Amino acid sequence: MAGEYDVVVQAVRVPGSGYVELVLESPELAQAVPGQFVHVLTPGTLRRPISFSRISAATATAAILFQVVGAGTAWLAGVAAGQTVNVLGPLGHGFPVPEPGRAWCVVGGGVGIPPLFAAVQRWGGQVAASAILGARTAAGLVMVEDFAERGTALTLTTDDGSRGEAGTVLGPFKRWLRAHPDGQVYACGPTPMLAGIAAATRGHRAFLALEQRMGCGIGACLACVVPVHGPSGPRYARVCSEGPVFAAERLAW
Amino acid sequence: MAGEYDVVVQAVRVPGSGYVELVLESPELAQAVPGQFVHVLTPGTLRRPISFSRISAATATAAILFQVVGAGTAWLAGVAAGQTVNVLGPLGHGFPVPEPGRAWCVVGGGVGIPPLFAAVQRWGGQVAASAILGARTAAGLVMVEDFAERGTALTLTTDDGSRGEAGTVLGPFKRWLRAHPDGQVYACGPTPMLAGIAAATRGHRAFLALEQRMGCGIGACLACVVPVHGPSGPRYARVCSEGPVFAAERLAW
Amino acid sequence: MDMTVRLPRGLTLANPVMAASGTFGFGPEYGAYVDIGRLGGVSAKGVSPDPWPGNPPPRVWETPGGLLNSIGLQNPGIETFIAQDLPFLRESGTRVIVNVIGHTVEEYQRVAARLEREPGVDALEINISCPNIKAGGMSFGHDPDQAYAVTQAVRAVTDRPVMVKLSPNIESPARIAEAAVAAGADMISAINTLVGLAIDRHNRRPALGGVTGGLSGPAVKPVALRVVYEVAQAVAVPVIGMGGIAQVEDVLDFLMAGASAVMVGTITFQHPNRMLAIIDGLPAALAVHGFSSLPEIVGVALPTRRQESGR
Amino acid sequence: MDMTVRLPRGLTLANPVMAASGTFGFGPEYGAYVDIGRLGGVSAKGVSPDPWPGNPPPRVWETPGGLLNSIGLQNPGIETFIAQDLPFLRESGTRVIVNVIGHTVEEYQRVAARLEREPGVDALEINISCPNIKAGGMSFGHDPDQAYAVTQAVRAVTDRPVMVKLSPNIESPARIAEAAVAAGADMISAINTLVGLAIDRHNRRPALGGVTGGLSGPAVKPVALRVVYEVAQAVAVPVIGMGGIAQVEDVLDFLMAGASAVMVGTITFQHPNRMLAIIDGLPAALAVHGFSSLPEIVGVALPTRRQESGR
Ligand SMILES: Cc1cc2nc3c(=O)[nH]c(=O)nc-3n(C[C@H](O)[C@H](O)[C@H](O)COP(=O)(O)OP(=O)(O)OC[C@H]3O[C@@H](n4cnc5c(N)ncnc54)[C@H](O)[C@@H]3O)c2cc1C
Ligand SMILES: Cc1cc2nc3c(=O)[nH]c(=O)nc-3n(C[C@H](O)[C@H](O)[C@H](O)COP(=O)(O)OP(=O)(O)OC[C@H]3O[C@@H](n4cnc5c(N)ncnc54)[C@H](O)[C@@H]3O)c2cc1C
Ligand SMILES: Cc1cc2nc3c(=O)[nH]c(=O)nc-3n(C[C@H](O)[C@H](O)[C@H](O)COP(=O)(O)O)c2cc1C
Ligand SMILES: Cc1cc2nc3c(=O)[nH]c(=O)nc-3n(C[C@H](O)[C@H](O)[C@H](O)COP(=O)(O)O)c2cc1C
Ligand code: FES
Ligand code: FES
Repeated sequence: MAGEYDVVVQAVRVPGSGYVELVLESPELAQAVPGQFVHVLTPGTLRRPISFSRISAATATAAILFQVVGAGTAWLAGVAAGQTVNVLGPLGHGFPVPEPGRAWCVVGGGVGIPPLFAAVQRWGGQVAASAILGARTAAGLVMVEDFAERGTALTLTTDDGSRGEAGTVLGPFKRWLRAHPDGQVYACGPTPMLAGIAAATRGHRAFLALEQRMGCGIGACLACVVPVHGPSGPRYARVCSEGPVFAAERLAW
Repeated sequence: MAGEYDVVVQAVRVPGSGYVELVLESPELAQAVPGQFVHVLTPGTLRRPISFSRISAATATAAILFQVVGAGTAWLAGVAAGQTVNVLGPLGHGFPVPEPGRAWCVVGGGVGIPPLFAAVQRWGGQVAASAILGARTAAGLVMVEDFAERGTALTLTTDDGSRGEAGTVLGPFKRWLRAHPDGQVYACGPTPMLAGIAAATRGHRAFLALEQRMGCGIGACLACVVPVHGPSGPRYARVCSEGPVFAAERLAW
Repeated sequence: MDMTVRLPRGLTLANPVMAASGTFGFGPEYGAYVDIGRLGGVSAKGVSPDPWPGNPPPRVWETPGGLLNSIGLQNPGIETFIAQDLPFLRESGTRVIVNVIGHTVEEYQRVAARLEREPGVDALEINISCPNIKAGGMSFGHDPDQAYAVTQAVRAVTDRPVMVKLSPNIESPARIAEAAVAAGADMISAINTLVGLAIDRHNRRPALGGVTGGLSGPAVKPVALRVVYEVAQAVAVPVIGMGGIAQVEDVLDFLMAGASAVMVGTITFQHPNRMLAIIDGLPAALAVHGFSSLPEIVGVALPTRRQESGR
Repeated sequence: MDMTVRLPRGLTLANPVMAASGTFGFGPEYGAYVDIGRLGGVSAKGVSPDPWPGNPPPRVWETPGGLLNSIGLQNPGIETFIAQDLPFLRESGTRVIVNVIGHTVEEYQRVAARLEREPGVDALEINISCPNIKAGGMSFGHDPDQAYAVTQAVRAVTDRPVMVKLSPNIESPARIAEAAVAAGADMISAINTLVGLAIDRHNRRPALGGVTGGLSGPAVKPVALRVVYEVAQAVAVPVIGMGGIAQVEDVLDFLMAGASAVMVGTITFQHPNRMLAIIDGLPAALAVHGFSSLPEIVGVALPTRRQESGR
C-alpha cells in the first residue's frame, strides 16, 4: 500500500559512472507495479521522484536506478548499504499488463530504461519482449545486461554512435512498428523521444511513462501536470497520480 | 596574522556533557592574544564566534571550548579529530597584558570561562591570578582543573549551589575587590554579570570581554555593536574589531 | 494543556495547526498518509465558480530554502468540489475551510453563496492574494478598496466565519487587513506567497511555465512573521499565521508574533505527517518556554503585550 | 573570454562581480582577506551627510537560507568617509561606488555634491530602499514621485554614473525604476533587502533591536530574479542584479534575467573570497552553457531576447 516508509538500503550498485542503483528492503514497495515510482526524501525542499528499476515480491525488495544530475541525486548516491532512506510509495499508476498474443516492444531512452526493465522483469515471461534502448552515449545504456539475461531481443542506439546504431531509438522503433502492425509499445525517456513515439503509434496500443517536476507526488498540489484530452477539450492531468503512465492517445501534446 | 584558514582539528575533548573543546593546529592562530576569537564556518548563513580557551605557540596550536546551544555548535561538536574546520582569525582585540605588581582577578561565568583560562595560561606565570568562576550548575564550571593545575586561587559559585558558593560570582568578586582596592579585573560571561562587574569596578583597571551577534566578524558589517562613550556622547562600537575586550569604563550601558 | 482555539462565529479548532490551502489538495489526496481528523483544520485548494485550467508546466521549482509554484489555481469549479471532495472533508472530522477565488467580486460572491447551502463547511478563506493568475486574484489583495469590496460581497451572502488572506507583495499588508476587517472579515490569514522567478539555465528561460511564481517555504518565514506582527497590531480580529513553518518552534514564533492559529504548507510535501508531529509536540514546547496555556503565548512579542508583562 | 563590462558614462568594470553595499564595509575592513583590486567594483556602506548612529543591537539574526539585518545605516558621515576610507578604496584598484543615503532629498544631494570634488569615485548608488530607518530611506523607494525627485536632485549635481537601488517591498519595483530613469538615472541596481522579522523565543520579543530588519541571502534570490527580470523589461538602462548570489551559477541566472553585472553581499560573511572564486569561475561557467562572450548571456531569458533567438 502506498505510504511513507523508512526503508533500509540493502545494496548499492554502480551500473556505470554517474549512475547508481539502490536496492530497498520493503515488502510494501515490493508490491509495486512496474511504472510506479517512489518520492525520495533528500535535502532541499522537495522530494525526488524515481521509478522502480526492479521489483521482487519474492525477496521483498524493490530497486531504483538513477543518474546523478543535481544536488538531490548526488546526495542519494552517497547513501551506503545499511542506511535508511525515507520514501513515499509506491506512487502513481504503472503500466497495464501487456496483452498476450501481441508483439510487445519496450522503448527506453537514458534513465527511462529502468522502469521498462521492471516491466520486462514482471511480464517478460508471459509476453516475449523486444527492447529498443537508446542514450546519448554508450555510458547511458544502463541495464542492457539485465535485458539480455532475460532473452529480450535488443536493439541499442546512441546519439554519438559509440554503441549500437548511431541516432535515436525512433529509427529502429519505426522499423519494428512496420514489422509489427498489431504491436504494443511501452516507452519512457526524454520528452522529444516520447513525442516521436506518440506520433508514430496513433491507433496502436502505446503507453508512455512521463516525467514532470513534482511537488507532493501524491496528487494534492497539481504541480506535475501534462495536457490530456478531456471530454470538453484539453485539460491538465497529474503525472504523479493519474500517471506517470498514460495511454499515448490521451496526451494532448 | 588574521586570515581565513582551513585548520586541522588535532584533538577533541569533552570537558562535560554539552561542552566540547577542539584543539586546532595552526601556527597563525597560535599567535593569538587571549581574548581574541575565531569566526568558525558552520552550516547556515553566518559563522560562529568562539574565543580561544588555550593558545600555545610552542605546539603551534590553539583551542576553542564551547557549549552546544544550537545548530551551529551542534554541528561543530560533531567534527572529529583529523577533520578540518574553516576559520577567520585570530580576530579582535584581546586582553592587555596585566600590570605586574597589582593583584589580578579573572571572573568568568559559564562559557565566559575559557578566554580567561587562556589569559591565565599566558600571564599567570608573571602575575599571580585569582579566579572566581561561576555557572548555573556544576556542569557549567568548565576548565576548573586547568586553573587549579596552574595554582590559581579559585573561588567557585553556582546559581543552584551544586558546587562552590550558592549564588553568582558577584558576591565573592565584591569581597575580592574590597580586599584588593588596587586590583585589576578581567571578566567574561553573561551580560548581567558583566554589568554588575562594570558597576562594581568604577575607578579600577577592569577589562570585559563581550559577546554580541555577529555578521562578518571583521569589522565590515556593523552588526556586533555595543554602546561606548565617545568624544561627543555615546556611539556604537564593534565588538568584533574594536572589542571583544573593552575597558569597563568605556562601555555606555 | 488545552489546545482548543476559539475563533469568531463559533469556529472552534481542536488545535491551532491547519493545512494551508493548495498544499493539501481538495481533501482526499493525503488521506492515505495523514490522519486528517487530528488536524486543527484543512484549507482546501482555491475554488472558483467555474473550472480553471491552471498554468502550463513546469509548475514548481526548488529554490534555496524555498519553493516556487505557479499552479495558477487549477480547480474543477465549485460544483465538482462540492460533489467530489467536500463529502470526504466533511466526514474527516477536521474543520473544513474553503479557499475562495474569483476573477471578479461577483465570482467570489457566487462561490460563497453556493457554499451557504452546503453543510460541513466551517469557514471561508477569501484568497485575494494569489500571485499566479493574471486577472483578479492578487490585484484584489493589492488595493484596500478592492479588498473591501470583495470582503463585503462575501459577507453579504454568508454567516459563516470569513477570513481574508493577505498578499505580502505590497508595501503595507496591514492596510489591506484593515479594509477587510472594516468590510466584515472575522479573521485575517497571512501570508500567501511572494512573487519570485527562477531561471532554467539549461533552457535559458524562466523555469516556470507561468514565468513568475509564488515563493513559499522556510525562506519566507521572516517576511511572514513581519506581516503577522504588523497585522496583529493593526486589527483586533484573530490572525492565522503561515509561511515557512517546518517545526514546532516555528509555530511558537508565529503565536508570539500575534497569530491565534497557524497553517502549514510546503513542508507537507516533504513530510506529510509533520503537521501531526507539530500538534503532538506543541504542549511540551509551550511548557518548555514557560507557558501554561495556549492563549498565554498569543501575541506575547507584540509591543502592547510586552508592556503589560514588563519584558 | 573578455569579462569587461561597459556601463554608461564610461564606467568600465574589469568583470561583472562587485561587492554589495553594507556587506563589505567602507573599504579597508576586508583588505586582509580579499584582493580587492580584482573585484569588478565595491559599493561602500551607505553614507549620509552627517554621522548616523544606527539601530540598537542585536542587528543580525540568522534565518533559513537567509539573514536579517537591522544595522540602521550606521555611518560616520561623508566627511569622515572621505578622510578615512575613500583613500584606501581609491588606491585598491577597483571601481569605487559610493552608496548614498539621506533623510531628505536635500541630504542625498549634499552627499552627491560633496563627492563631486573627490577623485576616485567611479559611480554613485542612490539607496532609496533601505528598510532599516524610520524617516526617509525606503519611503523614497516606495513612491515613483519621490524616487524621481531624489534622482533628479542627485543628477543635477553630478556628472558621475548614477545607479538607483530598488526596494522589493512594493507591488511594482519596475515603476520606481521607470521614474528613476526618467529623472536621469544611468543604471538600476536591485534588490535591496526584504522587510522581515524574527522572534527571539527565549526573550519572547522581536529578535532585532530595530524590531524589523532586512532579509538577504539565498532565500531572497527568487524575488531578486523576478525584480531584475521585470525591471530589465521596463527600462532601457543597464540593471545591476543582486540578492542571494552564492555561487557562479547564480550569477548566470541574474545575467540571463537581464542584469549586466551583479553585486554579492551576504555570502561574503561566510566566504570572504567567494567573490573572487566566482570571478575566476565565470568564463568557464559561461563556456559550459554555450556562451562565447559576456554580452551574449545578458537578458537571454527575457521575452524579447527569447523571440530573437527562437528559443
Ligand atoms: C515519475 C518520475 C520517474 C523518474 N524516474 C527516474 C529514474 O528512474 N531514474 C532517474 O535517473 N531519474 C528519474 N526521474 C528523474 C529524476 O526525478 C530527476 O533526475 C531528479 O529529481 C533530479 O534531482 P536532482 O536534485 O539531482 O537534480 P536537480 O536538477 O538539482 O533537481 C532540482 C529539482 O528539479 C526536479 N527535477 C530535476 N530533473 C527532473 C526530471 N527529469 N523530472 C522531474 N523532476 C526533475 C527535482 O526533483 C528537484 O525538485 C524520474 C522523474 C519522474 C517525474
Ligand atoms: C566574541 C565571542 C566569543 C565567544 N566565545 C565563546 C566561547 O568561547 N564558548 C562558547 O561556548 N560560546 C562563545 N560565544 C558564544 C557563541 O558564539 C554562541 O554560543 C554560538 O554562536 C551559538 O551558535 P549556535 O548555532 O549553536 O546557536 P544558535 O542560537 O542557533 O545561533 C544562531 C545565531 O545566533 C548567534 N548567537 C547565538 N548565541 C550567541 C551569543 N551568545 N553570542 C553571539 N552570537 C550568538 C550565532 O552565532 C548564530 O548566528 C562567543 C560569542 C562571541 C561573540
Ligand atoms: C503548491 C502551492 C499551491 C498553493 N495554492 C494556494 C491556493 O490555492 N490558495 C491559497 O490561498 N494559497 C495557496 N498557496 C499558498 C499557501 O497556502 C501558503 O500561504 C504559502 O505556501 C505559505 O506557507 P508555507 O510556506 O507553509 O507553504 C499555495 C502554496 C503552494 C506551495
Ligand atoms: C548587513 C547588511 C548591510 C547592508 N547595508 C546596505 C547599505 O548600507 N546600503 C544598501 O544599499 N544596501 C545595503 N544592504 C543590502 C545589500 O547591499 C544587498 O542589496 C542585499 O543584501 C541583497 O544581496 P545579498 O543577498 O547578496 O546580500 C545591506 C545588506 C546587509 C546584509
Ligand atoms: S506532484 Fe503534486 S499533484 Fe503531482
Ligand atoms: S560582525 Fe561585522 S562588524 Fe562586527
